[in-house]
Amino acid sequence: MAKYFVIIILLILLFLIFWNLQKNTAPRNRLDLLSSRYIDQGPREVGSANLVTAVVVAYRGFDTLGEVIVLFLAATGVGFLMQKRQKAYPKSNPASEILRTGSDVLLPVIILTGTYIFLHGHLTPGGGFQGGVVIASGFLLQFLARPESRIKVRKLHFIESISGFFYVLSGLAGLILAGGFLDSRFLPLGKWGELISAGAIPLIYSFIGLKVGSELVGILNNLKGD
Amino acid sequence: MREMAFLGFALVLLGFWAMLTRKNILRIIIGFTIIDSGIHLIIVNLGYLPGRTAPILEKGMRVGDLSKHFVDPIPSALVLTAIVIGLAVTALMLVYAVRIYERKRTLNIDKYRELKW
Amino acid sequence: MVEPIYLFIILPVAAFLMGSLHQHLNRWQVFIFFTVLLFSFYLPIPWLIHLLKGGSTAQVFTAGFLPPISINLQIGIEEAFLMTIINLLGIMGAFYLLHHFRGTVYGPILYLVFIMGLNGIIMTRDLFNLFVFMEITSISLYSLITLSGSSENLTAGFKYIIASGIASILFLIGTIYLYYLTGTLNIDVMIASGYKIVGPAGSIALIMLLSAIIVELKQFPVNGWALDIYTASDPGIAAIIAGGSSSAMFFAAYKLLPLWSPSLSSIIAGIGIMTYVLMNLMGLKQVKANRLLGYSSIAQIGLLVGLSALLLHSTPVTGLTTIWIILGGLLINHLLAKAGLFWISGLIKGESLSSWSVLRKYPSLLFIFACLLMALAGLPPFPGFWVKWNIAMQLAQHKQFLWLGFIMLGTLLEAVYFFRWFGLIMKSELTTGIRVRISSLLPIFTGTFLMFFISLTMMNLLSGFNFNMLLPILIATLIFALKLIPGKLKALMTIFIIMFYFYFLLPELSGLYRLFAIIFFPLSALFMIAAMNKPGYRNGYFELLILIVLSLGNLLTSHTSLQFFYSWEVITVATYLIILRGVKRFDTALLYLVFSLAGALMILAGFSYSYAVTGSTFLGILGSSNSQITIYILLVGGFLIKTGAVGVHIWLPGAYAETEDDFSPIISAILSKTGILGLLLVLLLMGKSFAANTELNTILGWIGVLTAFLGALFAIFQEDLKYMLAYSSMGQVGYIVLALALYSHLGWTAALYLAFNHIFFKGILFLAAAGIIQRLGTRKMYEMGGLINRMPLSFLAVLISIIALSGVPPLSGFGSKWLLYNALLEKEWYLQAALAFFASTVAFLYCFRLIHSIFLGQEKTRFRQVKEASLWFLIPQYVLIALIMLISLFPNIIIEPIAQVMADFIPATLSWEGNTLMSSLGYWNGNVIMIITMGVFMIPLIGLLLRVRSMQKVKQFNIVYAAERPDKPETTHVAHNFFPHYQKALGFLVTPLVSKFWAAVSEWCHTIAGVLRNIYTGNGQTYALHIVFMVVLIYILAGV
Amino acid sequence: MLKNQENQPQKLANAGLPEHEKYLFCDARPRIRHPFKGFWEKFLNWARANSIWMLAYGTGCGAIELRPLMTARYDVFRYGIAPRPTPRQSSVIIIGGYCSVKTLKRIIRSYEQMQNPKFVLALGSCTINGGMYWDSYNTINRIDAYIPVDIYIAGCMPRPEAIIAGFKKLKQLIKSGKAEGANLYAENFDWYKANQKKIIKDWNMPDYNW
Amino acid sequence: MLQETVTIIAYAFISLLVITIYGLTLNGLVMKIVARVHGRFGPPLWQPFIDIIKNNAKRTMIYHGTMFFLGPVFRIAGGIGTYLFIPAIHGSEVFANFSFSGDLLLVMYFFFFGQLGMALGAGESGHPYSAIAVSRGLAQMTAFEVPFALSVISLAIQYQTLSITGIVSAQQGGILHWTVFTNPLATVAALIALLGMNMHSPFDIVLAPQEIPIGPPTEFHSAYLGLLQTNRAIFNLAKLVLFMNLYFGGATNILILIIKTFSIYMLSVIVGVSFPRFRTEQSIRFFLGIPTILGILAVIFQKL
Repeated sequence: MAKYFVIIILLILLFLIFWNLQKNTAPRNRLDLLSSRYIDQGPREVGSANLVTAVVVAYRGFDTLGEVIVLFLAATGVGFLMQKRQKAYPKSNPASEILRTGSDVLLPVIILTGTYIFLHGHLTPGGGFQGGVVIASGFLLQFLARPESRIKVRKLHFIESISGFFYVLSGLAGLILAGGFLDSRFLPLGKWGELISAGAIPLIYSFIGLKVGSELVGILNNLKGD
Repeated sequence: MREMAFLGFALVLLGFWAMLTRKNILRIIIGFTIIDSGIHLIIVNLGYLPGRTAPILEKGMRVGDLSKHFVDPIPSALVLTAIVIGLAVTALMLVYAVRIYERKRTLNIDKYRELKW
Repeated sequence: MVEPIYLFIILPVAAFLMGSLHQHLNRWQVFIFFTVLLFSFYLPIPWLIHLLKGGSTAQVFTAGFLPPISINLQIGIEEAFLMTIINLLGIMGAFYLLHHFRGTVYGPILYLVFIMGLNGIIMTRDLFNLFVFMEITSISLYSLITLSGSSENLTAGFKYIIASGIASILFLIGTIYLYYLTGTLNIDVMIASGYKIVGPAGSIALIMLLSAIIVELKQFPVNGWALDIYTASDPGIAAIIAGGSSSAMFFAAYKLLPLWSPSLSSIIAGIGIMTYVLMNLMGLKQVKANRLLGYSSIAQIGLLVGLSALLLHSTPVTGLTTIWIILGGLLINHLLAKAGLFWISGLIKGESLSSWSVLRKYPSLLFIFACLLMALAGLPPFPGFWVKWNIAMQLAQHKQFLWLGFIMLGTLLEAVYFFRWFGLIMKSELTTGIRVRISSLLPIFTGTFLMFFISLTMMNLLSGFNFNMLLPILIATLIFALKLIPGKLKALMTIFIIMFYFYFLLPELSGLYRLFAIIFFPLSALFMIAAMNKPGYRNGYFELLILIVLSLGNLLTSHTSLQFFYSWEVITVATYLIILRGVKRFDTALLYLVFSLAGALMILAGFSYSYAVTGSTFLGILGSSNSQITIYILLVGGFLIKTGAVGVHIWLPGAYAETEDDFSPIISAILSKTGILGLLLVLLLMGKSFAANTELNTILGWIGVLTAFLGALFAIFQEDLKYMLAYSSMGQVGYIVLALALYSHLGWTAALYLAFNHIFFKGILFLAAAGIIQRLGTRKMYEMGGLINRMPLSFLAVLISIIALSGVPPLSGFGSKWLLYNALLEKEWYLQAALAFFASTVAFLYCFRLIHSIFLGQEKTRFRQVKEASLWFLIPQYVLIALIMLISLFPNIIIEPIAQVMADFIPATLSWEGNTLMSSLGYWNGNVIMIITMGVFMIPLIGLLLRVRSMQKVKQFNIVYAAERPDKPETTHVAHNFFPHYQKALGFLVTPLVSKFWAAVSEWCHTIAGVLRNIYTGNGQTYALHIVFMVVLIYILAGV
Repeated sequence: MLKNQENQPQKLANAGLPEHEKYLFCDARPRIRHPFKGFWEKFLNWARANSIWMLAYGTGCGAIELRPLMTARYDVFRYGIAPRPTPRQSSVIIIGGYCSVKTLKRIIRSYEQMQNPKFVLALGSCTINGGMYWDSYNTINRIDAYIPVDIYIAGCMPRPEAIIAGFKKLKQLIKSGKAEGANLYAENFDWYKANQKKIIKDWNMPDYNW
Repeated sequence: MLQETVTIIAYAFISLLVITIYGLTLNGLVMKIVARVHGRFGPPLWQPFIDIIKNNAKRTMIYHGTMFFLGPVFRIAGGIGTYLFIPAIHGSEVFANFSFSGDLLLVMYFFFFGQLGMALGAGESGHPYSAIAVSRGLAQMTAFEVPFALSVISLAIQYQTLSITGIVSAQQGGILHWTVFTNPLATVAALIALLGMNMHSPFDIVLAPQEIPIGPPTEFHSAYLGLLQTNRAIFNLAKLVLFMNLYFGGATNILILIIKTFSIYMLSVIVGVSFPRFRTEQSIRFFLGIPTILGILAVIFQKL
């Protein structure tokens, strides 16, 4: 009981700290210089309609590289950890007919949606990560519906590493052809609002989407445990 | 909307409560994800300015005056990264849970104390 | 020069490709792995060279925009340096782990990404990007930790994830609020707009950020998980965590230093240094090797953090280069040494400290191990030493004496558990359990070699290259390399080398130093003749002797306090090792080392204080007028420990007695004089107006005379021959201290005369003891007896030396007593004189006991066949006897030069009339006394000799025994508990209060450590709670 | 009067001692020490007579008479007679009355440890013929079969006056050079030893106690 | 030079001879006095001489070894040496002895010379009592040297010299110049120490004939004992002469010397006949108690 008491006290204190933190931040009425600049210059410089994407892929592209690597690490780590498993779980019961049929029907739609999301990352909300996750969710559905189904792991890995490779390569292209590493402007910016615009952003987001999708599928596959 | 931050903090504290008091590591992992959600909420909230819209240009918007209409895009960008990282960590935690359960046949964190002092 | 950005291209690409193509790559995989690592190692080197040549710090921009719009990287001299060593560590670690990586592709991938993450942490200048890279390293570690797949691995890793997860949460909160306040994520811009980080919000944001970094730096108390990680993970991984990850995280903290407000800065300093002290304290209780290394790692990082906060923030930075050498040196020292130790631990099968005793079978590994320990303990000739020195100097200069004290305490504690461990390894049962692989050995050796190299560089940078300082180590190493030379030849070589060095050294020295050179060189060479006696190779013994003696020479030639301190520490370490070689149990050697190091730290503190006051390390000036008392106390205290003054003497008997028999004369006769040299130098260099008049001299004098008295009193109750001699040494050195404290011409003459005399007779006594023990195989005096018939030459030697010791005329001992009492009375130290006189009469008791128990009385049956001691023991003894006789007959040949030397410093009060020595009070003609004594001795002797024809030589049992016959020699020989009445009357004075006190100190340290480490319950939730607690605590401390 | 001992073996066998203890004891034979001739010997004998140190060893009941001898009433110190605690320094041993076998052993040892010239004063009837204990299994009836006695003082017990008279007689003997018991003992050593060993069964000491 | 040396040596012999005869007579006298206290006549005055002759007249001797043989030699060398380093009669050339070669410190340390040698000889005899007695003797010695040393230090402060001749000359010119009057505390402390040095009851723990038959000399006899007895006379007197010089104004002729030394000795004798024996630890405690405090007071008073 004493332990709970201590925890409660500490959490109350922590909350007071948070309270203090939030209470003492003055509300913002206008954007700071940096974000204003992103908003004001972003469309022109990067050509992306979605300014968040502009920040994510272009201005803070290096972060995104890290992000991709983190996901890659998670996938590798899961593989690494699951590789050493001692034994598999007993097989679960087969899923219901409804689920199986439903997933069969939905899977293409989901993949299509995912692809749409990462292809239109520079125009609409969404992007490579979101798209990749949507794709992976389709496979999750498939795993639930058909626990016994096998994924072609080597192909998955191939997609993953090739897309990762090309992502970095496009970053290198930015370094060589444009202003710096991960500069998306080595392709023409085009007219904003169109699908083929915003330099290499759609391309990069596609690679990311593929990579994220395949990685998450890999993780799910590993967690499924066979 | 600023009060949303307190919701975020409340989530953080809720997550902490789960993390500090629940013995089942799956619940601890859930606590962790709750904290993560809270943090994401806080981050996004800090980028929000009242009466403004998401920083996505639509046809008809005047370039040059956008900074008065849009919320801050940077927190949104950051939160994306944070979510991905949180996801990665959660995935690993879950794998750990699986492996630990295999080894120890228990999910009680109190039983994982072969290393101490 | 390759753009650093390529690191972030090549490494991920390699990782991505290896992930899917490994089936196609096969053997190329390893090749790619190492090529990429080599590339990462190569990349910063040209930068480092460029920057060292004065090139300017380079920025790397990404995304084609300038910062703060985009993320930028920076490679300055710090980054290039750290990347070089971390990537080098990466290669070595990879090489070490190669074995583990066989059969898995995930391992190398994770490893590559981990190394990339470290480089990212170092180079990035964006706060959020820093977070991303921190997560990259953490996540890759989460997986790498489970390399060996044990359940401990997993639970430890889970705790790590919890702690690190909370840390990232705190980091995110801090980051986002800082962004909110400053409108930027670029660290440089953020620092520049630091004025915006105000109010409670700013402070709390900083606190959050700081807390996250403290967790990642594994500082107390939020480091329970880290200990588990070090314990559980594969040593190869632990090595890169301790070396790489911690260093990179430290650099991250270093980058953010300018952000903190002064109050936060002092909190960081406090946390860092407390971590250093407390971790080292808790290390005392540790019995698992890897966990101990973990404690030490955390402690070292704590020191780094604390020092960086102290030196770079809270006080204005003055000499950046020196601070750089401190931080860089500490970092690299820690990195290489700790990685090396973890790597070695991977070779050992057991996990307890004592299971490392298997290293004894691999001398080269043992050697490396010792080197690494010494490096961590800050002993020469490793980088740690130079760092320790400069820490002291810098902190003193910044007037951070409290912190300096804490750091010294931590250093001492660290040395305690490290060298206790080393002793355990050397002395515990030999275990079998080691797996030696070339791939594992290579990084270990490379690392150690590198450390030597770096130490050399640091020496060059800090004190200028001094060949003399290196010479002892070089020669010792050279001899060590000649492994197969027989011991006797080595002894001969040693003597030659020492005399050769003396020959070259002597012209450089003058006056006082020349006298000490005579003590240190020819006399120790003389004692070394005894070493010819032992068979076998005796690896290590002669090398260490050379190291000691040659360093003694360097002590005399040093011009700066750094040189002095360097040689001092070399002597301490070498003596420790040589003692450890000889003793049966390691605690005696440990006690020696701990006290010596404590003394050395006091000396260091004294020197640093002097440096703080005068700004110079030149030995000629020790402090200016307003600081002398502190310096005097520190230095004198330090040197007193070396002399074994009462209160800090408990190391002495064991060290003198338990060590090898032919080393005992050297340590007790020669090495005890180093403390005397130190005291003399302090008194000389403190400035006459102060040192001659300070009341502290009186205290010093009392300490000296009490040491003399209690040493003698302890000696009389010893049953063990060598312990008795050891305590006797303690007492005799006490007289010397007393004489030095007089600060008068007569006193100092007496001191040096006493010193010489002490060397002569104590040398004889220990050598004779060595000879006896060699023949008898026991050290208990009551087991001996009646040896006069078996060992007449040894008897004669002991007889003459105890006469010289006790000060009975006509031998040289009386001269020393005469000089001492005259000096004492001249100075009006009357009560001290009386106590000294009492002490000198007490000395009779043990003198008689010594000679009676061993040589007189009843001969024991089992020792009837023993032979005279070995000739190699007798030769030096008789040379010394000749010297005693010479100075007894002609005291002037030694007193005159001493008095002349001393007259350079203090006006002489001693004069001669012919052979008569005159002081202001009395007079003494040693020559005539000798002749008269001989005369009055010869007359009755001749008378008695006339009767010799009527005499019957009888045997040992032909004694009157109350009309009975004795039963056994053992029961007839009165030797055990020889002074029971003295025990009854004055025994209360020898209650081992001091030992009890120090034992209690040790006990308390262990108890506190035991209680403190209870916070590491092993439960991940508790560790999480610690973090929350720390956040709250920092919040309260920071006073927002 | 005194015979030469040339044909006797120089070393004693010490047969009573176990082998491993033999080295602990001197095995030399006692030798005859010839007195000086003429005035010098007379002078020395005068000194010996006037400084008689008796071994303070009460071998029997007669020792009771020695206390009054030394105290104020009889005060033998007057005659240069003084007690001495160690046989090495004493010149006379007083056999104080009846002598048991056990005591005889100690007497022999003490006697042998005294330095030449040494004298024996036998006190009381028991030392002459066993006295009232003549038929005891354990009493020596005739002491001079074991050590050479200089003076017998008869009586049971002899009074201190008798003892003083005995001392006076001893002095006369010494002065006249007739008290050569030590040489007698050395001369007839084998005979004495044989007698001693005959009666002392547990002979566990060297043949001559130096 | 040669003539001077010969003269000095001849003078030393004369001085020694006189002092030996006086010493032995003094011993006889003391025996006589003790006997009188007991109500006896006691031995004749010359008894010590006869004893020495008799001991030397013993025809046989044994020896245990070299040190046993040398022990008495050391002892008497110590006694003679001690005496010869003390100027016996102030102003007399014959009795100045070899006092030019050293000061009071020399004498104090030369005390130990004979004791050490004797202890060694006794040790080699292998007799347990000898060893026990030596252990007692050394232990007691350390104790009584403390008040004596303090007293000497007090004198050194008082007279600012350690030369015995100097101390004696400073006391000339009237009875009130004697140390005993100018520095009574030091004198008392030293005289109590003297009781210990002389080893009369209650401090005769070394010889203790009833416990450990006469201690160190248990095995010594014949000529050895002769030497020891001679030494006893000389050494005893050396101490007395030293005390006379230090505390009682010294002597200007042989008669004063005899009177003063006799009187000082009487102190020991009277105390000796009046008290039973201490145990060793009692003796040690005694000397480290009141006498030491007196000595310290003497030093402090002189320093003030």
